[in-house]
Amino acid sequence: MAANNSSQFGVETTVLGADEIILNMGPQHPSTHGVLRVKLKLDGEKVASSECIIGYLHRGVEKIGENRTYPQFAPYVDRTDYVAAVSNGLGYCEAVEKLLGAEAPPRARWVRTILTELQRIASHLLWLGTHALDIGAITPLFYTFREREEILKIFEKYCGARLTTHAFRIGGLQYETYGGFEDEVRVFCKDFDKRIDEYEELLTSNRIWVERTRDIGVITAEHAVAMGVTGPILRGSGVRWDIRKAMPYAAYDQFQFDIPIGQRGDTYDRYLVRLEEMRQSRRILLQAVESIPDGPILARVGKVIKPPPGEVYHSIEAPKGELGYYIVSDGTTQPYRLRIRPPSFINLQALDRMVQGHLVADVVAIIGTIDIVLGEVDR
Amino acid sequence: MTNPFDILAPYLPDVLEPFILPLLQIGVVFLGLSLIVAYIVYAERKILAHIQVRLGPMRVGPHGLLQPIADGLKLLLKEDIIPRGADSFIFWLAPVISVMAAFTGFALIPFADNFIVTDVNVGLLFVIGISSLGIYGIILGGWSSNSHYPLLGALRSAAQLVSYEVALGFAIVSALLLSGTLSMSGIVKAQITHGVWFVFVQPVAFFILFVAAIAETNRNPFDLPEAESELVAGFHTEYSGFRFSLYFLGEYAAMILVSSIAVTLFLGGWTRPFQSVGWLDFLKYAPVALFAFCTYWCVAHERKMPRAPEWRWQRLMLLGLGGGAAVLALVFVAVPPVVDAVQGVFWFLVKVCAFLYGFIWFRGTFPRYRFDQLMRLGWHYMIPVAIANTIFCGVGLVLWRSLGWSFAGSLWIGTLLTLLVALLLSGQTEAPEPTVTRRGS
Amino acid sequence: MVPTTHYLMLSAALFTIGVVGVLTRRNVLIILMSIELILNAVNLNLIAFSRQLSDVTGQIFAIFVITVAAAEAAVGLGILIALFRTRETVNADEIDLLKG
Amino acid sequence: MFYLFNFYVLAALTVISAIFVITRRNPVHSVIFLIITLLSLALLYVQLQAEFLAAVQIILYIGGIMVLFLFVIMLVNLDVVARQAPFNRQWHIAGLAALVLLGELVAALYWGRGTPTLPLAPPTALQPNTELIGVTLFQNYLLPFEIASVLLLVAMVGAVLMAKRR
Repeated sequence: MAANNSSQFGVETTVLGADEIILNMGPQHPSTHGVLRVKLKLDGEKVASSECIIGYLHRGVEKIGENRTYPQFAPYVDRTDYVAAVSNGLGYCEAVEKLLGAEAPPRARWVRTILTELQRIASHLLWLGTHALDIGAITPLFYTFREREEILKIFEKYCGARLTTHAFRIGGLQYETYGGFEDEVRVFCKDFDKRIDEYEELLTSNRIWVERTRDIGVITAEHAVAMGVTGPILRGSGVRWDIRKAMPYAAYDQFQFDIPIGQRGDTYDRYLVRLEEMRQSRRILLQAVESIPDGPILARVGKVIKPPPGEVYHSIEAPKGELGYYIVSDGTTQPYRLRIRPPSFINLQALDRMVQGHLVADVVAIIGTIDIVLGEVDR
Repeated sequence: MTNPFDILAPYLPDVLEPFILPLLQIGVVFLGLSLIVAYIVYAERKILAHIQVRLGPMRVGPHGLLQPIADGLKLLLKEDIIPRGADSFIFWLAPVISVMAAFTGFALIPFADNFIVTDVNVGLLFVIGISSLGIYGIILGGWSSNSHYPLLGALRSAAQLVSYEVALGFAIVSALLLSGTLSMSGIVKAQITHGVWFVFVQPVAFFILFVAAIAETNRNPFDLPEAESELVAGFHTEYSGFRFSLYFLGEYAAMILVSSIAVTLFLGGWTRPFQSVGWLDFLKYAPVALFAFCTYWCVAHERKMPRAPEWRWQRLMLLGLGGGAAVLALVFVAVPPVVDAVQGVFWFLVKVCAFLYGFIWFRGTFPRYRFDQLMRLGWHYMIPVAIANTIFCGVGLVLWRSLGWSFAGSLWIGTLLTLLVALLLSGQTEAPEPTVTRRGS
Repeated sequence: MVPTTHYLMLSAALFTIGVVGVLTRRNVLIILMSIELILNAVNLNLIAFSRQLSDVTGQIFAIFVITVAAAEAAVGLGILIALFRTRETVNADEIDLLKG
Repeated sequence: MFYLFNFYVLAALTVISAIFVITRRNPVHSVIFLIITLLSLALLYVQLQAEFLAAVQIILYIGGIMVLFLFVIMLVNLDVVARQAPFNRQWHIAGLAALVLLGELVAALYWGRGTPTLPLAPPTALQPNTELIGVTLFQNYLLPFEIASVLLLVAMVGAVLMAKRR
């Protein structure tokens, strides 16, 4: 080839034997969703193995947490999975509440559930649009962003921010909901299932889409469990595990909803699982806005948050999987140790197993189906 | 109908006549095409935008009508970058080949009866041959960039083009068998003689030609050479400015060229729909209706525009366009020979535009094939079906010529046999299965 | 009109250039291209004579020559690829061993 | 007059680019010049009333065989080739031998010019070209045609076998 052994930002190939090539995708590559670098060892056309090289977006979020007071750190967690900031906030606030032994009042829990489910839908919509774009369908992106926009408008009206919301406070909510909040959620839910049908019309039975995703990136239930993979990927492989059901938090124990699971654990199943999850989220939303209780929105946690010494691990079902916060308190206003268990980071481990034996074009689809956010992988 | 350029013939010196008339035609075709290409890009952006619930270009001129000009100027004025280590001669040559291959083909396309730059008796072979030269623009551009993405894109593209050219060739053969000539205008005339467009007796060949045409022009769902999620922009990743615009021009001109070939071979070229049906003669006023609609559209949109002074130019422009269209419509009504003169070109362009709309529609709808899937589709499905179609088309022709069966009937027997083969072939590939994910409890 | 001799001259020149290429270049690819030049010189001869004798047979033979050229190119390039894979070279004078 | 002018332009183009084919160091350049040679030859064929062959030349040679060449050039490593000497060691002798050959050919043509040439056929003699070729090919030369198809098949199988990974 024209320039072997030349390394560029985008791609780098080295001819090893006549057959084995190392292809470097990223960190500046349009479909690695940020600054992921994947080193692929190719056996001819097929991927023999892969290696993820991460850390390009490392900001030391966990270390920052140890140098900030508990409330001060809350906005930082929004910057980990920046497309699902509300879920991050929920996980952190509940973890600190658990450490304090406090519990948010019912109204706060209900509002938290509504916002988190909206966030789940928004995150899945973003995933669907970009995943379809990776596979070459440009139109779904605009459809999904149309709906995501509605959700972001609700966030903006609620807390003034669209992306990095900092929606919750330790002990409950900072703000009371605005007038017409429930109605807006209701209006959103009213035609959202029709919108999902619209996406399905474009993709689900589209022969090219099926061919591109069916049996691509298969991961079996055993492997998924062994690797600690969570979220839609685990459920796509047929494991019915959802923390909202298994260890209910916020107000999830109050609502009826189903956990969709796949059978084959391939990209197509994960696609269907996520679509169904959006429908279930809509179901939760409809129940929640009907039953939202009145009352205070903030528990009495005091002005200065100073948890007793001890440690806590609290996890929630974020859109991408299990999001856990492990906090060690030494009795001061700052955590002694703070550790985030980000779903993307753990799920990304499965990439190597998923891409083996597939073609380079499939790697793009598989990275898309894992639904990683590099802010969360690198922290 | 006569060649509109022949009007000039008596005024020219005899020696120059054989040079000047073709040159004039070439000039008209070239300029017209460049304009059409510019506005095809605009149409693509607008149509895609409307498919994707957005507006598309709206700022430059009323409804973004001047956007192509702005884009062209921008591309012309951009810095011209040649990557280090690139082979500068080939880097310069490649886009030129791309454009030349696409534009030269038009010399053999009959836009109307007698409106053809040169009517060679092997015209069809020449068009196919020359348009296949476009592949050099792609391979050489990808290779000379001295970069990996362009190289991979170029190799993919070359493999794809070579594969689908086979299917394209077989699809063309059936039109050839029906008309018994390789001359482009002869093929249209054969369709007039038979009184039926070949698409109605050879639908499978038309379909294969259509799919192969999409693949040949690297359009979605076969746009792998430019798969942005995998190969950035494919073979023209390193190109910018004027050279990039040349590629752009060549790509869209190639789209129009393959559409023109398909229209000529299967959709009756310059003939209006149902030319043999007398009472549909009023259709010859379709250009009038089109321009009248343009006038209506312009006026209606001018009404909707804000009255603020900064909108004055936009409003004036729209009104001007509407007025121009109205004048044209009036001329068509008032002077019947003019309507007759534009008939051929009008219907030809209408059909080409319908084709191009299909191209754009697909782009807004389909995901992209993977490379091996694309190759499998080409070699395992398209080419066998195309070969079967050619054979059964021949069988149909024998039935017609030797046994005296009806033309359409015998060809439809061939088509049905082809469809049978296609069905057998598709039985081998896996049909999309029902969804397996069901809600649990 | 152009005398047929002119075409023959051109053909001779082309043939010779092809022969020079085959004899002097090291790169097998260029050698194959030179062979194409030689075959084209032959074609030009055939077609020129077909024109002069107004007999289409010359053109038929040119078609056969093109067929042979296609076959030659395919096999030649196939050999070249196989060769490059085992010997990492495309130079004709480095291929001097009988065992690979 | 026009035809003569055409001929000289095309002949010059053919010869010059043919020389470039065998002298360029970079095989890709060689391919491009070979394409130019083949194109101008195709145009000469048109002038010789062989439109069908011109089209075949463009489709098969330029659109097929040359693409194959380019493909192979991109598959094999060129960096090494570009740094090596382009000509082999005996190129002086080889060039001399080829020049002798040219001399011989020209001499033969020169001495043969006196022999009575056949009258040039009327320009329409080979028309309609495609039909004539088709009829002749399938009536008088059907067996060679079929043999050629077998040859192509063999070549195809051979090429696949050669290029296949072992």
